[in-house]
Amino acid sequence: MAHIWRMIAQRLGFGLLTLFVVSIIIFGATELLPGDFAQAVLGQAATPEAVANIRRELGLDQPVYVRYFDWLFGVMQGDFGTSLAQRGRPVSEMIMSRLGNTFFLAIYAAAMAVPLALTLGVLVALWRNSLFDRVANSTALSAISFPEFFVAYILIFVLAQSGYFPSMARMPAGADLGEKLYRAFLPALTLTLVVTAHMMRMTRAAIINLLASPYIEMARLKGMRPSRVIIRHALPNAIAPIANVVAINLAYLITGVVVVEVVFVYPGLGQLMVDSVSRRDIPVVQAIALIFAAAYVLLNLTADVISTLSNPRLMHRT
Amino acid sequence: MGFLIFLFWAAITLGVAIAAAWGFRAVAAAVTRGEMRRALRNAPLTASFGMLVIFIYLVVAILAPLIAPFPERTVVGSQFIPWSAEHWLGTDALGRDMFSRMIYGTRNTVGIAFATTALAFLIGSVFGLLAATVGGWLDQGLSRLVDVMMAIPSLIFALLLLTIFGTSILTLILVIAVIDSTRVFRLARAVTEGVVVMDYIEAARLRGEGLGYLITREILPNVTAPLVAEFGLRFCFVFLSISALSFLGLGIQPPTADWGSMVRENATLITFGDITPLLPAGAIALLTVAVNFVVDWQLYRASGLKE
Amino acid sequence: MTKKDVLLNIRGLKIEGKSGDDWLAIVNGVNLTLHRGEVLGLIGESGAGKSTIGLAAMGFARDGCRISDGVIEFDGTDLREASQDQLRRLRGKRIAYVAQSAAASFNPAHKLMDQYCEAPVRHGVMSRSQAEKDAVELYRKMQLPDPEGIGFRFPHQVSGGQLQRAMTAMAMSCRPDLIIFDEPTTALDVTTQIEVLAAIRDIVEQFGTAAIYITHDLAVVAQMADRIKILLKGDEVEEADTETMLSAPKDDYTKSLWAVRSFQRAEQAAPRDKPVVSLRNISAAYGPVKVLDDISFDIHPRRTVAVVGESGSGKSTAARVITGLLPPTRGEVLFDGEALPPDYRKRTRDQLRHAQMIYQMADTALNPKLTLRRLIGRPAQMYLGLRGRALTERIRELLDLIELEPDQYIDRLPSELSGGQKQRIGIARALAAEPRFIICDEVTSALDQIVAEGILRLLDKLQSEFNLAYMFITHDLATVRAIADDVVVMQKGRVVEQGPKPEMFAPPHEPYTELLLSSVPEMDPDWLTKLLEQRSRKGLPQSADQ
Amino acid sequence: MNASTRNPGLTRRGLLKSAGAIGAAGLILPASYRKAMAEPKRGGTFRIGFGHGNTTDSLNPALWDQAFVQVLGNTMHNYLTVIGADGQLEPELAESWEASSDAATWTFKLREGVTFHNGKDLVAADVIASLNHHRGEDSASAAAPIVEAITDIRADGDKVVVITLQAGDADFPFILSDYHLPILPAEDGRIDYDNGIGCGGYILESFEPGVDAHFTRNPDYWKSDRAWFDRVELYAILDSAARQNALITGEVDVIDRPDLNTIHMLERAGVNIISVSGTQHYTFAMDSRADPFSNNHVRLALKYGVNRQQMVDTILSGFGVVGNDHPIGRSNRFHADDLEQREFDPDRARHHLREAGLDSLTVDLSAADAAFAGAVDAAVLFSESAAQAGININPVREPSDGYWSNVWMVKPFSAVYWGGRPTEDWMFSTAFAAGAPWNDGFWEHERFEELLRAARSELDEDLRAEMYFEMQQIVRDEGAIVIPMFSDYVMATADNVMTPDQIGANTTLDGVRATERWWFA
Repeated sequence: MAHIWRMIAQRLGFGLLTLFVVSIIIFGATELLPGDFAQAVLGQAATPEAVANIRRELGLDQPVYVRYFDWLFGVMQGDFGTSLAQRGRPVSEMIMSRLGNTFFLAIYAAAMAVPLALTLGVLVALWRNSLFDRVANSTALSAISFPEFFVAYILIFVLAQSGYFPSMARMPAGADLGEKLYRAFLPALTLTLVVTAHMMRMTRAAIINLLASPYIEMARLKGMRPSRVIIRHALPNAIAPIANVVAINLAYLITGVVVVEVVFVYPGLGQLMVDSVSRRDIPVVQAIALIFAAAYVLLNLTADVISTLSNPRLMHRT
Repeated sequence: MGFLIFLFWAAITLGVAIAAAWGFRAVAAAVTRGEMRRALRNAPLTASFGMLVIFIYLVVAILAPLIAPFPERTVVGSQFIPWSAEHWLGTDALGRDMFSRMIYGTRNTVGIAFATTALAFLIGSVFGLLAATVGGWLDQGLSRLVDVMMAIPSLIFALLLLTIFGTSILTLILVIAVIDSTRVFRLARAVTEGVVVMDYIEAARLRGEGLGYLITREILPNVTAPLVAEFGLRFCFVFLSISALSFLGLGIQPPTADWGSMVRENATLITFGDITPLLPAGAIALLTVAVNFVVDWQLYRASGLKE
Repeated sequence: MTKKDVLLNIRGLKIEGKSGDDWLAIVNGVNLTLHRGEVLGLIGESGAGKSTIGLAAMGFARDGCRISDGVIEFDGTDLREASQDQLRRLRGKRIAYVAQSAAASFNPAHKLMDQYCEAPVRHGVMSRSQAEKDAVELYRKMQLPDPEGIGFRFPHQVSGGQLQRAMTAMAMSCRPDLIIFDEPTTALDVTTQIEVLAAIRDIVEQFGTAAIYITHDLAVVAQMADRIKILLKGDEVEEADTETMLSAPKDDYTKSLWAVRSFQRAEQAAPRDKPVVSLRNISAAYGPVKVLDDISFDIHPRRTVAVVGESGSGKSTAARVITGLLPPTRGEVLFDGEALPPDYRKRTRDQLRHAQMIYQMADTALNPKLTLRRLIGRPAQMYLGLRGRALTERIRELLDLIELEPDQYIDRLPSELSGGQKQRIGIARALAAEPRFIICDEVTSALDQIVAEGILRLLDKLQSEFNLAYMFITHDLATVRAIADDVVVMQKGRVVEQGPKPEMFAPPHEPYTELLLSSVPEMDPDWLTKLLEQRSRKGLPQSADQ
Repeated sequence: MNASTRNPGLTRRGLLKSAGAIGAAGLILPASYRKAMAEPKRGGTFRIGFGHGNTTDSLNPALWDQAFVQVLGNTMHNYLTVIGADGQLEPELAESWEASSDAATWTFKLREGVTFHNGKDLVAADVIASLNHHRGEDSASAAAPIVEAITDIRADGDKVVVITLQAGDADFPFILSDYHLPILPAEDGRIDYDNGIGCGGYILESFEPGVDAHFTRNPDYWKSDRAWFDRVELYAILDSAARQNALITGEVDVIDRPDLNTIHMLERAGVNIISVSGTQHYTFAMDSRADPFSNNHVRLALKYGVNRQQMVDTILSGFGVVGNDHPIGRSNRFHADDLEQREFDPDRARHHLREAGLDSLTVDLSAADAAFAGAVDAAVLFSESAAQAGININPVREPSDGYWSNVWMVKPFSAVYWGGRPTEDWMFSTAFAAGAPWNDGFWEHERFEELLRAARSELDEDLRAEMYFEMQQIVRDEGAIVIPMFSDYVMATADNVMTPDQIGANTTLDGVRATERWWFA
């Protein structure tokens, strides 16, 4: 076990470094964007005086590095600053409810997509080259090639206009879990359709990759059923690649769903990020970028830990 | 009843597709010779179907101005004319001929997607090969850099970069290619790592071969197959990126017709049950499936894998 | 024997394999009869179809293969007619299989015990707890160390020889009527092989199980089989009981198989020149793991030094130190009396050129995407500056030297060659550099005996023609006998004994050398029995594996 | 394309029932044509879906920009004055006002008995603090330019406010109806906008920027014939398809800015379309300082090269009227009705090109959907029609993001949106007066300046009408702005939403007062 802890510690260290570099990149990129918060928020109504006054008020007239280090210093003390737009409102508070929403949707979608993808992946591997396999494969490829907003619109047309599910996934305050699940069903289903295909194909590939192994032949020669051969003998050895692709897709569910959020009017982090970028609200952009990067780092780390745990050769060293 | 009608049409479509694929294979095998002919004659129907689709797309893309009944950008009628003899697929929101735009869209979309994917593969493979072959600090540095880039959600990264550099087609290609190249880098590096441990690479190193020769002559030929397979999938992700970006207002500039943006422009119609946006989306899906059919077949041939 | 005793009856078996887009015959009409309790040896070189037949005896064809004709009757059931369900009920329960590489054939994700119990529990032969008890029993019978505990280890925690025994125990778990042994000891070191052979023979005898024993090693099969059947490219050559087959083979092919071991290189004069390569007190390590400990030996022009040892002895590491892939922690490598830079990247082109290497696995040593022209031509082009016509001429010359028809082969890819031909290309590539010294790393161990013989002869011829010095790394003492001038015996990173071959093969030996020498199977069917008796009398260790 | 006719699934919850009667007829007709409804009544939760809303929205009136926050402001706050549905200025918190003879000093008398949501009485100090929020050297307000003319504000007792201007302005009370200028309670001479206290018809319950805002009815509201709903909910639904679906599926009662491209389908889905034409116009601004736009013949060539009717038909789907290259809408008091309408005329465009000494012309036209919905398409149409006159317009799609700071008034030829202003003077001074911050043509005209100043302090309506007529003509013929179309404010409502006979045309959603003026059937 000790080497796992060592690996985790080391990866977390790299993760922190990654976050640091991400923060520099995002800060720099936001800085390079034409215009700044003052211009963006005033829009068509901007006058040089008003812009200058807003800049002075928010300290945007300070040099870049001063602002970056101010921010960094704050973050190291756990203070993500306040939003430029909502003065007096800490970024952490602004993000918290949306973070919850984002995680809720990601977990919801993952709870549908992961079992579905793994089951389908195992089934198509079991019945490889059958009609089922080909149909599933072609469907998956087609599904992958449809833009998500388009999938979303089709679902709205089919499931929302007929009155089965709401087309808007707004979350009334104090809604219970059942209602939340009901209201967020369409966005979750959209995301499920988007990520399932990828995971299914990878699961199939990972399993089929192993089918040529001598131990699979051995299992078959021991008279095991094809289903048992796949599930008991191939699957445990395919966990590492599967965990990897699942991690990538989970990261996507957390960080990449802005389009679905917009279509279903779901108040998640993606929309907040895009809005904040367009308004140059740097503290918010930075905080969300860090959350996204951290999600990515942690999920990948989790996948690697699972891979290690699933591999006796790494777990039980002689 | 509706379901039966659907089944009926699905069956007819499938039948036509199979027949076309079969016919194409026969014709293709007849006009080629040698090794290629043998390969073509024995290609599975899925692959010949894929090749047929790609062939048609290529012809359409190259001959677009000859095939399209109307110009790409000109307003030729009032808006939303229904399907008719004159305007086969009707007109769009501005009154441009939908069918002609679909045809020009082939050229633009396939061209842009191909250029982007090719560039992404160029960048990703070169660095991936270098990292895995040279190893050491270069590998560490590049891998960490890619980690950082991948930790930034790609859509948001693209959004930032496109806003900074503008949304011309060239920057669009560059930005998507750079972001996509991180994924290619990972794959190329992983595959190369499998190759560099082979004895023949050791032999080449011991012979005193330089890095350039090692990579181009010894390693590259052995990593192309998995890279090509990834190419098929990446290719369709480019369409997705473009249409997601046009959703956020940063896609390909109108009036250039491209399928990704055309889906976006007409997407609202689907919520009224109008199938117009299915046309560009279907065109993308068909190409994706076709490309992957061919890639699967090539992989199968290259690896001799018997699944 | 009466008809009733026939367990397996194969008639006119034809099997085809898919090659590209065509079906090619792998087995063309083989007949085979096996009685209860009988052990049949199937012998042949690679491509003879012996494994395919072994699997067909279970009604199984690998993906890409199909049984196209014939009858496979197992205990009255025609396996070709049987449904998948019926076949499944037979496999593992009544017909079991022991694969060549136990390390690869045990599922790395599950403990040995789980894998042992799978067949008996799934086939409803016994309960899990019974099966576990039974496993311990069989492990003990197979003389596995710690029979109570070994089942709770993962495959990677158990050594190769032990795994092979555990696999035999697993095959035995349902007490099948028939076991197919597919080269069960080929991947093992000689000293380990003895132990496994003994265990398999005992248990098969004990349970009266019928077996098909597939191998390419005549001496091994002589120990195991009651009858031997010889195959060549999917055809039967001949079949007889073991004694007869050994003493009076009828067919020419069989005779040629028997004759292989006769190659013996002419005695060389004692070295007069200074050594080309000298290892001086070399120690080396992979990270913290020390793999070479203070080894020294010389290699003279025109002479072959055989470095002998089992896996893990450090013999390949010595080669890596010489080539500069692994800089030693101590000591130095001298070339013509001058110290070579320890890292190959620091060596001059000439230094690299004069020390060439031929690898064990031609498959991984030849870039599969390059034609022979490029493979062989590159060193000539690089070191000797040959271009165009001259280069082509040189390549043709080299192909002639390795006895491949230039016109026919020059533009082929390695995948279009046989194993022996590939190894010849490896030799040609080394020769193309016009070196003075070649390291041959187990160059014949992946090859069939007749082919290996050809390679040895070729190497011998080239040595005298070009005044080459060879370092010959091998675990096979027969090869040593055939080609070496000097022998270096290595064990666990140290040189145990070294000297000229005649001295080394004559007693007295170091104990380890003795163990190695005595472990090489001999054609005598009673050799194993005698050896075991002898060893238990002397109280010698039975293998180096435990 | 006709697939939608095969879809009975679109109708839902009986929306079609009355839509047959009203929706079809009411499509383009102003609401005033609709049958008189029953008397207004209380009750219900009124939900509006907006095509705007950003997570950086705030309660600070100084930074309000789009419809979401405008409605937010008008729902929770009151203003000194308000523009009525008929376009006339009405008193709100200011009960009455009078001007000095030079129209430079204005005295406002505040209404009695108005309390803020926290129970505090409305006094002059609140008005002063609320206006001062936008004034001064360090003002960060988007409304700073419109209150720039105020030199002094002082209280005359608790209920009277006296405002002094730099120069006379006959339309000054109109300015006080601007959505940036709500009256908030003052504390030590400053307003605290973050606490969400106002004196409007509804009390703010929650506000999640870029997502939604919830209100309950203000039980102590001083207007008894307004604010009929029990609750009001505003939602930001940026995606137009999502917005339309929210209305179709009954998630909201009203949507702003339905997608005009598909409005015919929305209409079929059983929804009422409300469309009012007002002051909103879409323009293409030319930098008159820069070549080739410095030559008026070039500007005229471009003005003749745009097919206005086609733009109205395609870009606005007919929901609008053609513009005449001046910014005064038909609902304005002094609109020059007799001014000849400029038509698409390639020959005259060519003629002006020749006059400018050019054979052909190639210019880049910057556009983004941030300028206005369909701006990029409009640029494409412009380029199509201008091509017939030998003018080569290159539509350049700019990023929406940062359009106003990086493209508008930076690139020499760009698409622009103008919400319009309720008065001619306000409009002209904002966008055409020499040196005005938003004079996006960088245009100067001596005679125009003269007229602008004269008309501003002129109290004689006829004289003013004459002067504004001439100014419209000058702008039309010499101005640096192509104004091809005036766009209607278009909304879609569920059929239980009732509106007064006449609804405001000065901006969207009944002058952003829908929450106050509308009710449920």
